Amino acid sequence: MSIQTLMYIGGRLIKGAIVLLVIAVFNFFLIRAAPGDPAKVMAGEAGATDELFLQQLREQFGLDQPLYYQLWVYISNLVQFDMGITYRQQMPVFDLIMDRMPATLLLTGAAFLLSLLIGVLAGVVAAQKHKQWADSFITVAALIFYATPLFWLAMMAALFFSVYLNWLPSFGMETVGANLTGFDRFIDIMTHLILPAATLGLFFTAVYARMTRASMIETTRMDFVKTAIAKGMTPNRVTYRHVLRNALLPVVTLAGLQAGQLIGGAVLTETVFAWPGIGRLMFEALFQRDYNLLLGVFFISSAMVVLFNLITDVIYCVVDPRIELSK
Amino acid sequence: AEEGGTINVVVQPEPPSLMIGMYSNATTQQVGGNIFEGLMRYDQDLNPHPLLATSWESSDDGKTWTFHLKEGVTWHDGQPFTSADVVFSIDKLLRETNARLRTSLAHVESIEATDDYTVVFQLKESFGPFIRLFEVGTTPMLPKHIYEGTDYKTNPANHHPIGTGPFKFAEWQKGSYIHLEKNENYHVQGLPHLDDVYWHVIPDAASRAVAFETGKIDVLPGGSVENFDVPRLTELDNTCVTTDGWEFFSPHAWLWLNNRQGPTADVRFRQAVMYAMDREFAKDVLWNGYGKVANSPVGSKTKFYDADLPAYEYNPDKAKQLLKAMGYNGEPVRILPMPYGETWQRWTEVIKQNLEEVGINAKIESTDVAGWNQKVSDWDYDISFTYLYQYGDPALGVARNYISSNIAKGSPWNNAEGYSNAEIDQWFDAAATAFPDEKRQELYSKIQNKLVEDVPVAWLMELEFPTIYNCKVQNLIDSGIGINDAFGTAWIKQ
Amino acid sequence: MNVIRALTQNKVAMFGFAVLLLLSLIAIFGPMLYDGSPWKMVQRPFIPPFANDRFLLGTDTLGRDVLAGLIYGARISLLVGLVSTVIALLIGIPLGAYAGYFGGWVDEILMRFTEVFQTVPSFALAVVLVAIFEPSVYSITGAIAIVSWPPVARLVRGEFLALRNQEYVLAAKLNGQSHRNIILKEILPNSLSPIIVLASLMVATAILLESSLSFLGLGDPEIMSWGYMIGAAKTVIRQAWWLSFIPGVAIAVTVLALNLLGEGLNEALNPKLSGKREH
Amino acid sequence: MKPLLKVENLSIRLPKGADREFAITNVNYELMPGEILCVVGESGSGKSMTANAIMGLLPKAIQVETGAITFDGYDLVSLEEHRARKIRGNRISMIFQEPMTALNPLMRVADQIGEVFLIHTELSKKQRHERTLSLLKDVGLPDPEKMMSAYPHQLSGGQRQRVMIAMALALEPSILIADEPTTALDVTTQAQILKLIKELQEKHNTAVMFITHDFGVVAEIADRVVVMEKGQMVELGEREAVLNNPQHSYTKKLISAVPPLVAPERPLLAESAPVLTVNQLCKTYSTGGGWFSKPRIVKAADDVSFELHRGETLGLVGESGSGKSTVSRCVVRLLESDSGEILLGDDPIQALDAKALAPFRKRIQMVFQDPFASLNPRKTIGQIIADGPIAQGMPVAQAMQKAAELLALVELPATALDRYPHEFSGGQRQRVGIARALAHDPEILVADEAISALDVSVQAQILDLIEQLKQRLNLAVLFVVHDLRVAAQVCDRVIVMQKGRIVEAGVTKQVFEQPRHDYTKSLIASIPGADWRSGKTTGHAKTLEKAYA
Ligand SMILES: Nc1ncnc2c1ncn2[C@@H]1O[C@H](COP(=O)(O)OP(=O)(O)OP(=O)(O)O)[C@@H](O)[C@H]1O
Ligand SMILES: Nc1ncnc2c1ncn2[C@@H]1O[C@H](COP(=O)(O)OP(=O)(O)OP(=O)(O)O)[C@@H](O)[C@H]1O
Ligand SMILES: [Mg+2]
Ligand SMILES: [Mg+2]
Ligand code: NI
Repeated sequence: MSIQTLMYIGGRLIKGAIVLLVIAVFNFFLIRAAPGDPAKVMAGEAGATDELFLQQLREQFGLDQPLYYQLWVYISNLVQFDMGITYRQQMPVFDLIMDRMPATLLLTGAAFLLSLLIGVLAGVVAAQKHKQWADSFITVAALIFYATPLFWLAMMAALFFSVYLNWLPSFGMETVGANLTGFDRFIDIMTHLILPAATLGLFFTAVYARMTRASMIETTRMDFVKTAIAKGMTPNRVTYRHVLRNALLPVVTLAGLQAGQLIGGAVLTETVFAWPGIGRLMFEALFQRDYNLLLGVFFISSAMVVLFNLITDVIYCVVDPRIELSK
Repeated sequence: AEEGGTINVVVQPEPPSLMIGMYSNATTQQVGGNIFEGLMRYDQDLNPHPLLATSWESSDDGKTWTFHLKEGVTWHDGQPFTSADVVFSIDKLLRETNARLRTSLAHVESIEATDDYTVVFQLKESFGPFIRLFEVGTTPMLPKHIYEGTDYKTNPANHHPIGTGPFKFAEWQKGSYIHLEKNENYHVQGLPHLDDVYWHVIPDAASRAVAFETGKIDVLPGGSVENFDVPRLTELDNTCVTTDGWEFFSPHAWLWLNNRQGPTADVRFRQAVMYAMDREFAKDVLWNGYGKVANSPVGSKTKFYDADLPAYEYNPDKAKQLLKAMGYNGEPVRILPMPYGETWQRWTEVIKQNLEEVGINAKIESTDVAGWNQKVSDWDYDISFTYLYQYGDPALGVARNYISSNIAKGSPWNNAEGYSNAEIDQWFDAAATAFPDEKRQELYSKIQNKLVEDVPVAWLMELEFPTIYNCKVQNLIDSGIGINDAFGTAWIKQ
Repeated sequence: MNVIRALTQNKVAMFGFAVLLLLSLIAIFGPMLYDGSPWKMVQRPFIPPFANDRFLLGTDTLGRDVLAGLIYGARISLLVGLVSTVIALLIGIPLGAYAGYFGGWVDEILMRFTEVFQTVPSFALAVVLVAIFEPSVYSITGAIAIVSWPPVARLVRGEFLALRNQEYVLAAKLNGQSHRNIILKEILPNSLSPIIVLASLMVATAILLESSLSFLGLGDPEIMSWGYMIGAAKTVIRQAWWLSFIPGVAIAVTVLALNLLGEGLNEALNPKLSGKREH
Repeated sequence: MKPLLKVENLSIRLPKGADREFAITNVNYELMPGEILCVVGESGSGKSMTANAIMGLLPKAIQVETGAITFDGYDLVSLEEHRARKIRGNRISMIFQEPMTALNPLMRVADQIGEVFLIHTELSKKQRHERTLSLLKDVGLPDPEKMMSAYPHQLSGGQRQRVMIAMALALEPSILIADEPTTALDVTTQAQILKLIKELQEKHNTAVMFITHDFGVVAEIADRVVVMEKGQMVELGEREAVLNNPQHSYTKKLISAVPPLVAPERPLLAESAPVLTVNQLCKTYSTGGGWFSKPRIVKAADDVSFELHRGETLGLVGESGSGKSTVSRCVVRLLESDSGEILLGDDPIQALDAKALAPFRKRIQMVFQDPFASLNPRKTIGQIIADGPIAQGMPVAQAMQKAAELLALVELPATALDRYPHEFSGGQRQRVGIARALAHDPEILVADEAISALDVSVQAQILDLIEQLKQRLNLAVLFVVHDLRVAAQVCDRVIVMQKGRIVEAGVTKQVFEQPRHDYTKSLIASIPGADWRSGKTTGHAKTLEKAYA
């Protein structure tokens, strides 16, 4: 890696950090706008409470301080990579999020790779068989998946594959208490992964298929493809060596944007399939008014977006020599 | 009974902590109840039985209570359990952290350990419910040697709780499961039978049902699947269902009616609400026929319930008459649903429909748990759902919602409706300390009659949360607190 | 105009259009013909579809008419979809237009601002916004708009960047026309095609988003929507799968129709795709 | 001699909805070994179609209706695809017009050339590398070793076209088809490429089919010429015969539209105060600078000074990227200059803000290059013309009245007022552009490549119109152009620019006949077919010149 690339990445990271800081402040105020506070929620769950108890909790959480002071404390801790303590679990927010991160990464990663792979493949096939029945089939299927609500699909999938067919587990990440190790555990996790990853991935498969198809068709009209044909290449070779690589560029951009968003966007799937990821963590933190945790999840998932965007740009620069990492 | 085996139970929502003394969330109690123990257990008629206390006696005036502790009990870390732990737990730790107990402890003059295995409570006056204070949820025994002199809330042991119960804490995969394992040194010979208990976190109700069906889960504690799923699940092979184990709590559902302002301040309006509601329909459709329409502030399983109270039948015409008499002019009335799942949401819709049919202009205002807490405790509502536990005795679980000294902003669990009646205050006061029980009954009957007439809140139902479980699990529920008690005597038929 | 001709010749797009038209008619006039509230408990619960002549699609968990719910739901889905898209456009277009037209530091500031909204995971943000401002048709519409305007801003900015150096824009500058005029009369009309296409797809996404929020229990409790129907039926999916299936299909068909129309518009409005080369 | 390639009775049908039924009808010609056959004709006449048919590159929707293309005993029209593939790139190869897009942007130059060997030969990797390298040397690319690993975007247009040629000639094909390979290039680069093709063709005895619309190019390299018009082959003959003695009226019209390369005597203008004075104008672009990287800096205008008088046409010439557009845009204040002075009459305008500038806008107006991009497609012609005066405060009715008059002035029917730009041809649109510029009654007209997007015959009309208007309205015209033949005809004085600097300025005739600066000399020497229809040719050409003037 050249010094320039490193400098570029450094610059991007600094810019990203500024954006993240703005997001943190924005979220801080946003969340405080919500009615109720964590003390109330915890007291509420306890089923009985008095002012004294609430006061104790607020003091413990530092919520009795003025708002600007809380913000100051939060931000100054944040810049030292300290995201505070969760109110409920009394654990460092970062640890809790990192506890959940592998599950989320596994789910979203699997869904992402699966959808990218299948989507691009389907898109290529559709573009090659342009205006034939295979094309229509793929286009229609992609459209339907694109238009179907994710949570609904998830419910139907669970109903069908877990309940009627009893092929796949319908919740959780692994069979708890089975104490599996090594390969068995891997297989166990994989069978749990299939349904959520497939439903989460279907939508994106549709997106990538549509995009790849359109991009392929457009690239096929480009001059250099004519050059390639004029060299006497076989259509397959033209497609894979010349068209596909060029056609994938916009897909890469989109995929990069979505990879980041996926992390925080898997709430629905995680809810339906009881997947212990950070999407659900966020959802719970929200209703428990666990400010630090909620802010932490938002911060981490936003940071992921920044990171993935950067990675996309670097990848883009690798696959497209025209782009220089400078702008 | 057969030894060994694992039991898989659903826990929802995931508890914030297992430290039962500091967190009184339902699920903290469910899981923590296996790790910790109280001095006594209560059967389904709410009679006390020995556990960590082998025996107890009171003076004739009911003011001095002496407890004899079991000898040879050890904490999970091997330390012996003694009277010092009892005094520390109740007088120090719980007095500071447990709001509900703190109120009751106001009646207690002093707590003393006279020797290693004897504790004496000196009360200010006779306090009727005193003997029902010692189940694990209210008064768990906590290890003095670990907590004394520390900041209780941040003590590292909170993450690895140490009790005297039949099961020890093993592992907690946040977001997935909590694993408890057999306490080999349990102080009751031959117990527990089970090797492991797994509490599974499954946030979606439908997934919980599926998990039970697919055999991944053995026990669905009451309320952990949506009511609509209950009939279907109970019809499955090998599935048992029971409504036992809620006697101590006897959850009582009602509508807060804001007595301070708006139409709900008018007693005729409140009575109209009672007549307008088709509570039998709700019971049948939403609760599958489980439970009982409530006609009194006191639950029928709670002590001192009066069975001869007048009942409010479903009678829309009467409701309309009452509204007309008060001159209700269609002023909008906000309903705050309880954000605790589908059934409550549906129930809100049903009530709204009922109210609209008699001409009440009802609007649902949706909010989440925090918002609900906030609004109810700030008295910013017209009508709101709730349900509360009765803890076996009106003095513990009923009086708090009607006495005017409990009108205080900031809590949704006190007299949030703002009902204020000096007579009622006085009667409740007298009833708590009256001695013996006949005197108390007399006072509580008076109270019930008066409240039913005034309708400070609109009682809905005495709820029953059926526990659904795989029939191979034996002896699952053997006390008045049901699942909240340990699975110490439970076993699995192979 | 030949755009309309191109569109009418596109059978698939016309199909989408017809479906939408039908849905709109149902949304507008359905409630008038179908009197009474969809919340009314009219029969015993769980009547399956086609079992009762009066309640063609059966009844739900509380004995409410499913068909009535579907009809009223169409109204809210389309309304939320349309209104939130319009709001998103009202935020996104001026922002993108200013950024793209003026460039420089204006662009830098506006785009950093946009980036903030793009970086926060959008569904999560929508959930938080609705939860915080309490579910109502206003907060839901607003939240959807807030999470969906950044792509509009980016698109408009891109268009403006590309068009601001077009010779006809330069000519307008030489004419001494004001920035406002140039933005509104010269550039905006010419960047409208991709905006229209994007908007049609945004309506689709908004409908999905609304239903997702309702599904999570973040719907307006006063208003019957398809997402609410699925959310309310999810607990009885085993006893009465059709209760979630029917509104699910309704959403899918609506979103599909919007997509078909959007693609048709794209083909008709985008000269690159319609095969007409301008040179 | 036996012809290498025979095109017989070739007709190609176009899909429904196209401009006409057949792209080409009944085309017949032969290609001899070692000859250069030029195919000329205006845009859309079917030149590319013929070439594509030979290569088998016709789009799916377009079918050969009748006829045969015989090569080496095969009929290329009916040949199976897998056999045709063996011929393509091997025995017959092709170069395209657009060097910018004809190469795969993601592949290194060496790989793209090497691919030809990979497909058609059994050469090893090392051999392929060597052959590629020697090819790059053959086409005269500087530093061929380095070029091997370059990506297309790192090369200039001319270099890319050389790569294309190297690729096409890799397997020493019998036939090279070149579809307008130099149209997108600068004159100087074009001259080099033409020379290169000619050299290589002679060296390998390749037959070349060269498609162009530029008769200068024909004059430069052709052995024989085919002229096409609307899909018909209207003339076929030896170069000399076609150029100097065209038979068909269409050929005559085309040739007469080519401006001769002689600057006519022009009356010297009377001395007058300049309407526009530019002093030491500088403009530097810096692009691509990030937080840490150095920006690319281009001095697009470097110390540019000149004057413009009433009734005068001042030509601004130079190759692409020399800064012509930059200067003209600075002058009309579409671009902010970095330093220097711009005076309209006596008023300095380069420092005025938008408000103060408004009254001066009317005095200097511009005609743009692209007749398609310079008219807002969503406005009627009337609106387009009237918008300016309205913006300057003229009442709407009066402005529309004026627009109608202007339409008459540029010889468009009054009915055009309510129609939209897409309903007009390129030449008509350019007239609208001129009318718009005149709507303000300007003193100065800046025309940046105002004719280069048009066909030759239309070019002549527009030039004629500008000349007329200039005379009638006593305008000063700053005429930016890269076609020196045009400059020679219409300019009173010319300024030659190179890399942002003025290298030479003077009276047109003098600059063309006695260029002083080396750059000017090379520029003039690069004009294709310079000998044809210059002062040095036959009497016949002279008569044509008269016809043109
Ligand atoms: N893909 C196509 N579909 C329909 N018509 C086409 C297509 N390509 C070309 N044509 C038409 O075929 C005719 C001949 O086109 P061709 O490209 O051969 O012209 P040309 O002489 O090469 O013009 P130019 O100088 O602009 O390259 C034109 O009328 C053109 O509009
Ligand atoms: N907006 C811009 N940003 C950066 N560089 C530019 C910009 N516009 C022009 N340039 C550069 O400035 C130089 C002069 O460009 P200009 O357009 O003035 O040339 P030109 O003589 O008009 O060329 P052509 O004949 O191709 O129109 C070129 O090197 C060009 O790349
Ligand atoms: Mg051509
Ligand atoms: Mg230029
Ligand atoms: Ni036993």
